[in-house]
Amino acid sequence: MYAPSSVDAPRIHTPDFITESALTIPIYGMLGEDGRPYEGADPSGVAKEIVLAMHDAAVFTRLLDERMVAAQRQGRLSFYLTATGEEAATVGSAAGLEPDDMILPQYREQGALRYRGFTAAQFMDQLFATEDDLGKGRQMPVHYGSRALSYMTVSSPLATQIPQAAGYAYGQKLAGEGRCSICYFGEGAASEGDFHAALNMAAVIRCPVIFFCRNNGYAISTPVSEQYAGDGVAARGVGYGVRSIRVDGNDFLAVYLATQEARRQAVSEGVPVLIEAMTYRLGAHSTSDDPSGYRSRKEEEAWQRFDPIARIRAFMEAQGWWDAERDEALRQGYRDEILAAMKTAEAKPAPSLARLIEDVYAAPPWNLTEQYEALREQVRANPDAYPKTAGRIE
Amino acid sequence: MYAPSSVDAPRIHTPDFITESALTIPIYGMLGEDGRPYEGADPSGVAKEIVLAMHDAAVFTRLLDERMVAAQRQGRLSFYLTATGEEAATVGSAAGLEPDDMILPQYREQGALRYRGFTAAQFMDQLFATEDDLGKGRQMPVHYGSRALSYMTVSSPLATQIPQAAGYAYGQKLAGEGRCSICYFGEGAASEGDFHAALNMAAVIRCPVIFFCRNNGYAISTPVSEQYAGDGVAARGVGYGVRSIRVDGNDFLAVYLATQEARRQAVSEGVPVLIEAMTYRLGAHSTSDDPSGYRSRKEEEAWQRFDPIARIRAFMEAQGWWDAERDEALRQGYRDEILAAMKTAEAKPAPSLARLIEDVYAAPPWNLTEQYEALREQVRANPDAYPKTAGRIE
Amino acid sequence: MARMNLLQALNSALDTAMAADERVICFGEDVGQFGGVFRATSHLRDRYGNERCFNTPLVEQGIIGFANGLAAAGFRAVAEIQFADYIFPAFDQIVNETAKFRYRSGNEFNVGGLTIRSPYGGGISGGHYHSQSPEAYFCHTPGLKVVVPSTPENAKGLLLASIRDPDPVLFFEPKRLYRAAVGDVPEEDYTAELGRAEVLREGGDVTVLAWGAQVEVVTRAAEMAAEKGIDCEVIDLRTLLPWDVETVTRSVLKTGRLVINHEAPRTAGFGAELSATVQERCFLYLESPICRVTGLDTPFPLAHEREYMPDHLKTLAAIEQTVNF
Amino acid sequence: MARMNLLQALNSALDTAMAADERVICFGEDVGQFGGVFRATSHLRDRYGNERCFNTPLVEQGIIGFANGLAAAGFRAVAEIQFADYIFPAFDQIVNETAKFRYRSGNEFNVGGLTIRSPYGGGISGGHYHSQSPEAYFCHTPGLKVVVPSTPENAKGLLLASIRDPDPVLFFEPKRLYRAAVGDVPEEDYTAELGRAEVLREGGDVTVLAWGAQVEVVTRAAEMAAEKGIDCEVIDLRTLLPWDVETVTRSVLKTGRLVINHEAPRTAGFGAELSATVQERCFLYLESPICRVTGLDTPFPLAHEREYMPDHLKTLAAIEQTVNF
Ligand SMILES: Cc1ncc(C[n+]2csc(CCOP(=O)(O)OP(=O)(O)O)c2C)c(N)n1
Ligand SMILES: Cc1ncc(C[n+]2csc(CCOP(=O)(O)OP(=O)(O)O)c2C)c(N)n1
Ligand SMILES: [Mg+2]
Ligand SMILES: [Mg+2]
Repeated sequence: MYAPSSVDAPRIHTPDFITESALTIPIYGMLGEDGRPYEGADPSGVAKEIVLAMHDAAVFTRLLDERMVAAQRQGRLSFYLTATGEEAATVGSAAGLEPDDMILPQYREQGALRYRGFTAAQFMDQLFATEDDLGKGRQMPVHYGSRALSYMTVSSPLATQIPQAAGYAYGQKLAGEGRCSICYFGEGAASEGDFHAALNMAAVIRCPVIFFCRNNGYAISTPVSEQYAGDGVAARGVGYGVRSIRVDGNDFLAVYLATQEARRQAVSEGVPVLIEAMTYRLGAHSTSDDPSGYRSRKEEEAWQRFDPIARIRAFMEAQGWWDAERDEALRQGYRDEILAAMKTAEAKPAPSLARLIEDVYAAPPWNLTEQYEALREQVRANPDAYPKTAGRIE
Repeated sequence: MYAPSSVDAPRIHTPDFITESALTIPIYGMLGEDGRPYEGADPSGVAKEIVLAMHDAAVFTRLLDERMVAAQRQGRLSFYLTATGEEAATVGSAAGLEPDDMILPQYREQGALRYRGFTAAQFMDQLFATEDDLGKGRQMPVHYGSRALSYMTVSSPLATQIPQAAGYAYGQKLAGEGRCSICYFGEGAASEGDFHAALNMAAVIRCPVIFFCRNNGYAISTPVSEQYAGDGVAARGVGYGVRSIRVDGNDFLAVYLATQEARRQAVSEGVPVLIEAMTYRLGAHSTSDDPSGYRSRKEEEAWQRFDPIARIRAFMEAQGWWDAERDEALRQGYRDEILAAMKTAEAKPAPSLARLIEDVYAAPPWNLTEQYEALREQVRANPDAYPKTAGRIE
Repeated sequence: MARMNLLQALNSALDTAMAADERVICFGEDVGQFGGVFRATSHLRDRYGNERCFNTPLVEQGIIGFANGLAAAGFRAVAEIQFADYIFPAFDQIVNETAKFRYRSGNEFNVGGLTIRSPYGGGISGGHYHSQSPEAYFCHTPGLKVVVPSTPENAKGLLLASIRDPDPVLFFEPKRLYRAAVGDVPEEDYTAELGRAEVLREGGDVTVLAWGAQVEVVTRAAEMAAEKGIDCEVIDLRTLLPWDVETVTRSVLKTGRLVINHEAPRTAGFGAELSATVQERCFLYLESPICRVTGLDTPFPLAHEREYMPDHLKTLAAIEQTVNF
Repeated sequence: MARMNLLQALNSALDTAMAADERVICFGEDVGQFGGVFRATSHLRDRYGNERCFNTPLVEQGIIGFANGLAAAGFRAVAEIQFADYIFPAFDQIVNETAKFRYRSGNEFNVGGLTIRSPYGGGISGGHYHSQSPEAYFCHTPGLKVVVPSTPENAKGLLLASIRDPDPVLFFEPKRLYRAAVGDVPEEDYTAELGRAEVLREGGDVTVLAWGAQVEVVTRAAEMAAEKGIDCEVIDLRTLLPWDVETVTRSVLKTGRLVINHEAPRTAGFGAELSATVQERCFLYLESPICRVTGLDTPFPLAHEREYMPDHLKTLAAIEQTVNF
């Protein structure tokens, strides 16, 4: 029975308002700035292979980001978006999952995708919209997706994936195969109505989903001080009855362990969990952006010091798992691989014209068939105007 | 500078999730179930005239509700919706404001409107969509509105008024006249994305608005246990950095004093405040609803005991401000007035045909003018088919 | 066969779908224990359990977001939006997500299992927000299918077909007919093909086209026209996206005249598309302008609902005008 | 007069409006210090303070909800939606609230002071979600005005008129022209009348109609047609709701032929309404079917953007086909 007036909530007789100071949210961290474990932090739960694999994926995407920003500046690519500085958040969390847990990304989670095994060639096919792109060349660069890797295709409208993750996870629960979903989003996207819908629904309907917020300080030019007035995103979880944790998002070990624990609770109890990873977007929002218009070099430099890759490398070296030589070999190998893959992709043709009307529906209805026929004639009649497709019309 | 990793938030080194038990929200109450002030509750801050005026408005709307439900059953009215049991929440809060503060209602706040002075005739003109309805007969019954009384016209889509209240209040702040807005909504509506948008925006942009949630246990058939999993709506305020209070919504004094204090803070500091009033929808959702399909008589009866009017009456009688005779006189007077107003309204004509195309725009464009001309001919040619308007076409 | 009203037919369709396939999941505001405010989901929770038929919190954008995710996971999500007037908070999830899911992923993922049911339309004294006919908004959105039944019998068949269709479907239910339309409905499992219009009445003078609750209205007008010696061909469109251009143009090529009726406001309503396409294809055969009988370009009114509606009288007048052009 | 590109003209309009009336308030995602991702609101925060030009949190439904409230309070709220593709989360606030505010209250309240600015359209390699042209959705919504400029000069005049108009206006900015279109723009305060189309080129053979960025495309097609001896009358619609039926029908009564061009998908695009209405009014004068040159009925693609777009070549082909019907 619903009877709040009679529940044993404490009574007060003066109108005292509660404020955010009613709630203190600590930060969960394993590694200090220098990469050394905090006192009381026990890193032994993270296997060596996991650490190496996380570092590997992080280095790959860091190099990919560098290469593609350069490619965009050279005019070889229309658009790109780096995750520089956020690798611990995305790779560390992916590592904390099982490989067939579903990932619903925002767009800055190439680290998670790489951890799952997306190849340099696959990245390039998407970025250059080649005929081998799994997305058939239909979306802007960085809108990756792969069913084989349980990585839902990126969609630009912000926050739409958050309630979708609740629904997907509910399906996983019904299917009873012990899987869960993770949903990434920025602290900016967490202002959208879909965020609210998702957390509340997931809590009420009991969906095994990990809501993973990358709080990187900015939504394009908008700093968190103009995004919210409360204590970040983790503080909201409590209101929804969703267990929440704030974690140092530049600390691979903490992100990994928090995600692993979140997964355990989500799957075993069938409930949602919220993780807020505090990090920083070291680069521009995207290649269309120039941060000098809204933040200081000084601030950026201050954050360089928390570089997650440097911290995990220091940790690895202290453990005797890594050294400069191995590091250079890894990097050079990836640099070469990435460059070669880019050249290959650049040389590939675009998807054929027929792709344009496929997949709107399972089968094209009359209007699309007719429009395609007319277009084919149009391209045939004006091959110079449509160089991407004119050469190979079916 | 944004640097969460370096702020002095406490650090933890095990992944411990926080839950809703991290936050305890007490209930602010002045009067016990029997209408006697709690120990430690000081009712002297509420003037006798205010108490009498609140009681008066509550009794009026209680009787209006009774009369109109009967009228709907008799087939005299298409639809009605009572606020029975929630009078303390709506009237008490309206009493805590200044008369020219803006009210943005959901739809169950006839108590607040009556407190502002809406007359029996005005209620009836809206309910019967007469030619004198301020809303020109365009909306369903209970969609009241009055610029003179600073009561924004009711709109059925839930929660849309919540971000609007933030914007309205921001305008009041810019105008600098020391006014604020109050926005009413149900705990069901608080699940909508617009709620989230509103609270976050109001907090960030600093809007002097009181968000007033009537938590009456149900959204049509849906109990709060299927609406949210956290600790009600007040617990969310903290996450937005909005000061919040939970109040016994069936206690006129507590609601009044909480609203008065909320108003003081909103206006003097230019910030939003959230009030969650715990109450119960004693009647059906509307005349289209039958609660026996989803809740027990027993539960309803248990809540009868908290009837806010009975409690305030006991308080008034204990103060020597009220007695059975005065009560009966008040009630009989209102019964007569309401019945007479209803009969008058029933006899009034509908708004004239021209109203149909007015106010879509400030001035009707060509398409509406043409459509109106054609319609006028149509009505002229078939007067029997359009009895409401055929008699008096301009 | 059983006598059913349109609501019962829909309930029977849902029941049939859930019995046949355990991946069919129904949810929305008040659809659980209560069975929906119109009772379309009555008894389903009792029969199939709370896991497969449940209440959601009150948030349309969440309902459809959740439904998109559930459908992407391979389920047949049947989401109810309590009134079509309240579908707009979910517009982004429908237009930017549902409609583009398969295309944008290159068919790596799809939400073909999604069906969105929602009561639409006027004639119930519902004013602005319990009367709207928003179909045209969705018809401008490639990737969606839009279906509107008109009788208990086709309601069941079309809903079953929609739930099983490989594409996401918006299924708008004419609530004015929920209890008013009664007819024989097969109790067994059957589907009605999507994308097919139905010729309800053959005639040679003028084609009259409608969908949903307006089918009854134009049928009545056609009967009145018959008394005046005008021989109408009446078509029930049933699926709006993709619509049955063949049946419609075949009819207009024969009659040379077309009257389209819909409740939504005229400007940019779906009647405009039908008119534009038909004149493109039947230009030389048209003997009079294609005529639209529609709601006015106003919000849906209350006191003047009758005046607003494209009723049989206005339709009859349009038929006569078209024939006598 | 000054040389300005379209963005600068818009910035000049906002500056002019804010200088003239302190009740003009500009806000949206990134519009404050940064001046908007396209820089349309550059310098406004510095000039008029953070109270009158500010960033909002990232929530379109909140931005328009807030804007509705601010406009209801008597302000001239100028809300930016960063891309028209992201206007859909605000669809409910626009369609159910903005559009119906005055009507439903019997004019007790109105949000006439609201202007929603948003860059729309393709041609910038933006794929699905940075390319859409959603104007038709709003044109089906009585209570809204919909305006689309095509040059720096009319952009400034139309935006100033929109901000001051007593009705809420959706102002869609052709982002492909933001920097590409450069022209002479008066530095002073002036307005261009809403609801008026502009005849850009007179001709007797066929009327060619477009708005926004497509005006340039059809003008180019008309020039190519001229070389082939076809004399096009080119009309820039400028306001889509309410549209200038008089100018358009006058032209078609003269030419007997009409080609409509828009970027949005064909089905139920605004071209359908124009076609339907023109054939109703010009039936006996039409010498060939009204022809639509539009985007395809697909989500907006990336790799095949060129193929998708209703370019000058497709327009030219349609002109020839229409004239040679
Ligand atoms: C619904 C919607 N509104 C606006 C945008 C434009 N936009 C793209 S990214 C972005 C900022 C997102 O910030 P955040 O969520 O913090 O993620 P981050 O970029 O920091 O990783 C904006 C406003 C969008 N993509 N979708
Ligand atoms: C956007 C929207 N969705 C659904 C509805 C239908 N509806 C009307 S009232 C209601 C329940 C509201 O519950 P609550 O907010 O708790 O207010 P209460 O009726 O309890 O006062 C619903 C679902 C609506 N009016 N608007
Ligand atoms: Mg961010
Ligand atoms: Mg309620």
